[in-house]
Amino acid sequence: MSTEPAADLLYNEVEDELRLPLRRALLADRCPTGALLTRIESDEPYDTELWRALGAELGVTGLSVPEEYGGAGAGWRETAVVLEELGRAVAPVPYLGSSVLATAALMAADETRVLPEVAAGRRAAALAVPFSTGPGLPFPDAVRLSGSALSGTVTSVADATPARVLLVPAVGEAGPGLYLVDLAAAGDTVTLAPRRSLDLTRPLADITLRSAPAVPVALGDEAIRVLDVALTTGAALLASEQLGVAEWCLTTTVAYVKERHQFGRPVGSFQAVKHRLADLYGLVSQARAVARNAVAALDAGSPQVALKASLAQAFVSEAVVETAEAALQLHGGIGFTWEHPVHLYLKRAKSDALALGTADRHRSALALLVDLPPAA
Amino acid sequence: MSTEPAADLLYNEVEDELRLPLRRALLADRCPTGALLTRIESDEPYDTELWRALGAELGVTGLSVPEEYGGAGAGWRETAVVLEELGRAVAPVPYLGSSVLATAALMAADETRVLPEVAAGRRAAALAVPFSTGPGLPFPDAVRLSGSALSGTVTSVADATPARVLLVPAVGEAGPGLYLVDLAAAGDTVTLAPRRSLDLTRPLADITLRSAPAVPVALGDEAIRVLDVALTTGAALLASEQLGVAEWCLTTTVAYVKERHQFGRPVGSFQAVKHRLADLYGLVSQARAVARNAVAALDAGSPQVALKASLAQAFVSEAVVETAEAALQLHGGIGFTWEHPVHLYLKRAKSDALALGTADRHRSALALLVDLPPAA
Amino acid sequence: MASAQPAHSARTDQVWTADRLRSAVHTVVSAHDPATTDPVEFLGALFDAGLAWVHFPPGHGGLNAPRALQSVVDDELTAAGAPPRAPGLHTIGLGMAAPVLLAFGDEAQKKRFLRPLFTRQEVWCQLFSEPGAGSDLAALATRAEQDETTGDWVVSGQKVWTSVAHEAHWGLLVARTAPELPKHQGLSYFLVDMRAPGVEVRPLRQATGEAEFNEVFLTDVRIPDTHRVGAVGDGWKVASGTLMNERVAIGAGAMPREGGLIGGLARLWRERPELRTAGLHSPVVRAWVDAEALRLTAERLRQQLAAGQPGPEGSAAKIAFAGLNQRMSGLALDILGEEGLGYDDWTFRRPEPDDDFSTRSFGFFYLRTKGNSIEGGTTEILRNVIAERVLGLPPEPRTDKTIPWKDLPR
Amino acid sequence: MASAQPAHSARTDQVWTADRLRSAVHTVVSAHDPATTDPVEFLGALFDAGLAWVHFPPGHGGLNAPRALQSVVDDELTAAGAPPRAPGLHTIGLGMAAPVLLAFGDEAQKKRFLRPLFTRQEVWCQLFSEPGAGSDLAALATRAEQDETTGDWVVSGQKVWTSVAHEAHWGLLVARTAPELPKHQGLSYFLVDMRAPGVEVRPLRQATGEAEFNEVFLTDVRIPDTHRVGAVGDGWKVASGTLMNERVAIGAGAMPREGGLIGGLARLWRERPELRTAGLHSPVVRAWVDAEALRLTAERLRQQLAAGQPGPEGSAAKIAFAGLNQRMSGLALDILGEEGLGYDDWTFRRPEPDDDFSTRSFGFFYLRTKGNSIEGGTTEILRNVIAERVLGLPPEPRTDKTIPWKDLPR
Repeated sequence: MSTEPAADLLYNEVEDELRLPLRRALLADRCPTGALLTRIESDEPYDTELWRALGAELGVTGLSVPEEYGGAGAGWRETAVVLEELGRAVAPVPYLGSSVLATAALMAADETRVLPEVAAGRRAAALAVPFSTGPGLPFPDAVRLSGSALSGTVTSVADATPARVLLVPAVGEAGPGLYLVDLAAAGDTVTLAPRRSLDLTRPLADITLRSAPAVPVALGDEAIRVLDVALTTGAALLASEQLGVAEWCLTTTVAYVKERHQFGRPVGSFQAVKHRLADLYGLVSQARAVARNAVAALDAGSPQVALKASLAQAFVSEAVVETAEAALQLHGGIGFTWEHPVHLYLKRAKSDALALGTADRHRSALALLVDLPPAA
Repeated sequence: MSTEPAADLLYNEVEDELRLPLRRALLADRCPTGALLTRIESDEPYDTELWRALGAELGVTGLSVPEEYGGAGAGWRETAVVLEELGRAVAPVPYLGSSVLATAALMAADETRVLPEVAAGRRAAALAVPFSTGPGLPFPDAVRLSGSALSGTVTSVADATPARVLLVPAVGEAGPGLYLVDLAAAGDTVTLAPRRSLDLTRPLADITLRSAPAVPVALGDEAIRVLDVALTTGAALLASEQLGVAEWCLTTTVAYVKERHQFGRPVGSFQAVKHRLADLYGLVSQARAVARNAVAALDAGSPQVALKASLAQAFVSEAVVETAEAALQLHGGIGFTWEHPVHLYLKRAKSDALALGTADRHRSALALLVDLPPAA
Repeated sequence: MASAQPAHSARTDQVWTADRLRSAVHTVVSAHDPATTDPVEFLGALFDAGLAWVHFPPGHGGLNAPRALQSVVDDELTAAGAPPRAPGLHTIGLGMAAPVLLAFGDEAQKKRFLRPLFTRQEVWCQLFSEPGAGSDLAALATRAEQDETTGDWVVSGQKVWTSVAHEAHWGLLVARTAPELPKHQGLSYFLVDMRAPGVEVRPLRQATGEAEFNEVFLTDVRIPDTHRVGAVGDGWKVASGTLMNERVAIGAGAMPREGGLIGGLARLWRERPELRTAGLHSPVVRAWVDAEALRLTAERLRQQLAAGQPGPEGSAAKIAFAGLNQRMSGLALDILGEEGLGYDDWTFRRPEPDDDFSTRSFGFFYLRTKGNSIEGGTTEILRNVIAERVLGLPPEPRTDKTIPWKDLPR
Repeated sequence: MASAQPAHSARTDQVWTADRLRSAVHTVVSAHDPATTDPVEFLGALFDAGLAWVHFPPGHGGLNAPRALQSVVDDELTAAGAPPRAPGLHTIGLGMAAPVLLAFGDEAQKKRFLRPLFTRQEVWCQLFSEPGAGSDLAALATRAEQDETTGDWVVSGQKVWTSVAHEAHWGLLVARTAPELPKHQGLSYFLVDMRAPGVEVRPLRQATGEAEFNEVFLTDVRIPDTHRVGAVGDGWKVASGTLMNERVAIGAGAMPREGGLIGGLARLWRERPELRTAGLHSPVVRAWVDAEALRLTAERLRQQLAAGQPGPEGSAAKIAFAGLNQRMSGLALDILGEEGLGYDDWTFRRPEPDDDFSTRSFGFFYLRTKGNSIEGGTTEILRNVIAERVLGLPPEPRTDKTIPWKDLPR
């Protein structure tokens, strides 16, 4: 069990500079929680205006993509900062689906035909796997290739509704492959059925393909590798979104218990409340270290990416759910109402914990990577 | 998963009447903790005077044994009350080894030759298995039968030092058997080597037999059954001893935090301390219900004894360790010293959690009994 | 279950024995066949025979008999085919309004309210909690001012977490009549007509999407002084009596093994082997162990109550149940994985009384059980209660009990 | 690591750069070959060259150079083959006495104490905690009364949890000089000769069987007024400065993966496959995950310190480390089963400084780690610290800060 030289776990100046305009100009102004509560039950749950701004105004939809392919030529560290801020706002934009999962797949496959459009945020892309799919599972066979057309149904795909391009894992006679489906060209051979999702700020949909025209992006073992890279990248980066969720929960709860009075005292002066928040503070600082560690490994192309991504998911998923659950409890009655946004964060926290592999599955994966085998 | 009619989980009048003289006259007077600290490092860690009194004065060493065999003709419910009180005092007497484990084996085997002496407490008996052995394991083969003599070493036997009679599981050419070894007759064919044990109030010893003369008590499948009955009975009743340990920890800690002042207030007025003790109170009340449930099943000869014994060990072992650990913490510095008895209770709590099967092993056994199988 | 000792009524020499009560039940049942009689009429007959609450006074649904004999009546009624006394909509009426009226109401109030309450003709709700007064109920701000000319009370304020307010005829209301006194001393207790002008009931939507509870807005609602219960300023004393009755009502019935959420979790594990993982097995078995331990604890509590030795374990059991329910529903979502990402119904609606709770998704339970550690006393408050009332630990230093309510920091 | 900015000494115009310091080290090392020079002589030469603590004043082991440049000296010394600065017996001297003397000592005290402290000729211990003053250190009762004729202080009381007291020449003592003042105001700080009449050191046996610490009984111990540090009544201010230095010392070094108890637990799991069970796998992996998360948190804290942005995560990490160590050692016993019932050594003895901790049993660690959540600030106190100083949550109402110490309830 060798330790790599310690990665830089801090935020660098570029990352700090990225964070402020995002938090101030975009999320606080354009995505207040009142509007969010209205939006999620409307016909258009995604915030297309915010998504446009992330691409056109701030240029953060393709941070990890080289400049020659229309990206910012930055890296995953910067992407992670955006995810922290989007998590902090439970912003309903397809960033994780398009700028992380689909982009990671396109880059791993050197698929540059649609990459510039995706990187610029002009066309959102989605990786057509159930959102619960983590790395290390058998290659999905829900979609079959016949000729150059795909048929089958993929359930519970995240960020599929706003997507114009799908990346679909499918199995044909020649084995597994990853295929590009242009929805403009596919017409009614592809249909999307929204699902009611626990996380109201990240809609899911079932995608059905009926002889949908598709072009191959990666085939055979390469398709397996590309899908694994995309899911591992997603798992590593999801931890940063989760961190943002936890930070909102902690910060908001601390502020609330300072204001809320019962028994003639701020609720936050009661030792039981203070101690619980102190423990959550510890949990969130640990989650931050673990999330930064995973992102640094991605960015550096470390051979320990899988280990560190699983470590991050194993730790952060439970830490964030615990934080969100405590946030609701410490808000008391108001936290249990629909009008207070804390339930949106709880739902995001729990859904994120199921996304891209549960903590349980990541622990199992990690155990093998660090030579702690199960009982025979 | 049928539920039996609810057993009587309360203490009846006979049990209440048994408890008071035990607690007052014997344990408080004869077994104060100062004396205990001296005794455990002396040459005679067992309190032979107390043991004699339990037998001759109070007649509680054979509560579960029918009167015709020299017992009190009461039952396991009453035995459990004695165990609670002995646990509350971490009294160094071989009650669990002799009056529970060995007595259960003798009764299950209808072995009445030594039973009256054992029931009266005149001769202590020990079941020669490692104290960690729980029900459901393969029959022990550490000792081999050759002719009518036993050879082999059994490690970590509890309450062996004061025993005059051993019940030894052994394997011969004809298969498993349970054998009686009279130590007076065995002479130097049996040697006992004390082990340093974590629980200072319950010494362990390794028993080595070198062609020790033995008489069979049960053979073949009957030996397997008898051993299983003894270990299941032990596991069910151990929960009552553990309950006594937890009750001492809770009561003593509550009293301490009422007296101990820091910051001009009783430590017990701080909410963090109060809430932790409130949770421990809940845990101890649950432990009591579960322990009584196991004892009631034993007493009634319920077919669910194995289930209820494993339930008790799965729950109580962890609850009691948690209570003892919290007791040490809530005593602060003084709790970490040798002079304060709380460490004796922590050591008993943790050792009892390992004894007669860990909570983990009992959960596995229970899972099969209640049809919650592991993943394939 | 029946007491062997004779009981004397306060009014006469009459001695109520189990046998005499059985015969009284028999008389009612003979005259009003429960199978064919209109429920209101049947319940009215029971009330008039003094069998509603045998320990209540004659004329008010009782016979001044020992309370313990009520179970004889109930068993006999069940045997005779009377419908079970499931309170449903009438939980507050039967569990809180009736005992309060018995203990604190005047003759006229008992006469007016007890019979229609028992016959289920009038539904009751409870107007206690407020946005600013949750755990600290005594800090409530709803104001009642007396109109000196009519003697009426004019009430304004907002109440929350009110079950069945939209169906209720009457509300049990605590309001502040003297803001210049310390908070516990300035409260009074009223019966408010929920159909009176100025009472507005709005559904209160929860994290689950639906609205089990209501907000009630009171704007210059007039309450006649005859609907005040207890003396002016005695509101806290009356309300505390009511809350105690609420606590006693918790956890009274025996539960079968695998009752409650553990049943659903165990079924999920048994019926969906493809979802099982090695790592989730131990948490499932632990949940089973903890659920069974709690079930046995509740059973032991029930046995103590039956033996006349009520134990204080109830609050501890409620804390543990809340935590366990939250843990089990979260674990079920972990087991479900992809299916756990979905939800069954976000519709903003009031649940129907006969909604089949068992058909809801684990996602619903995951959210709904978050309320278990808030409603009916938060886990934090119950821990205080156990620490102080059961373990005798000292209270924290407090100042809010002595300074005028209007001067409290908030 | 070296700062590029020039630093000016307070006394002269001299500018200390990394290069000049390296050359100063080189001068010492050339004159005193670390391989052959007696350590006391070598350390004395370092002290006299101002390289003990470069930010201390000239003549007292320093050069008035920027503190950040100390690492240049240390790196250079390591490169030159000087032994590492492992404090061992001198932890209190180097970590607490030196900074206190620098900040609060007078010239004579610095002159007398700093050099033998640095050369390891004199061992120091800390006499703060008392049986009645653990978490509430400011409540301590050890009394110091001034002899009006000589000016000496006469000290009586009992101190506990004192490491190396039996080896120490000097003790850092806080004692009460004014019982009639509120507790923080009536304390003074002294340097006590541990070999003086009236000082009795007894080993304090722990739950593990051995005695890492001592009790120190002080009976009419005379301390000259010249050994008072800071003004009379400033004891709390001086002690707080010392405690802060103790906190900074925690968690400074980088740890390799599987450093600490997790290494032993992981080895146990790997090397003893016959002990593995399905149910214990997940707890072992969780422990690995939590240990790695804590290691990364400590590493991130170290990076923040190095970048000049010290973070407040240290207290939270200490809480988590204590809990994790307790959990891991208990888990190891569960894995060991029968072997976990045993223990390695109950002998009442003082551990030797070179005892190999790693050979101790998991039973020893199970007991020893119980102290982790008590020593160096209990977990409860550290949670208060995080809540109030990091999260800015309001303190609890307190009265003990304002009333005279002698009137405090105890």
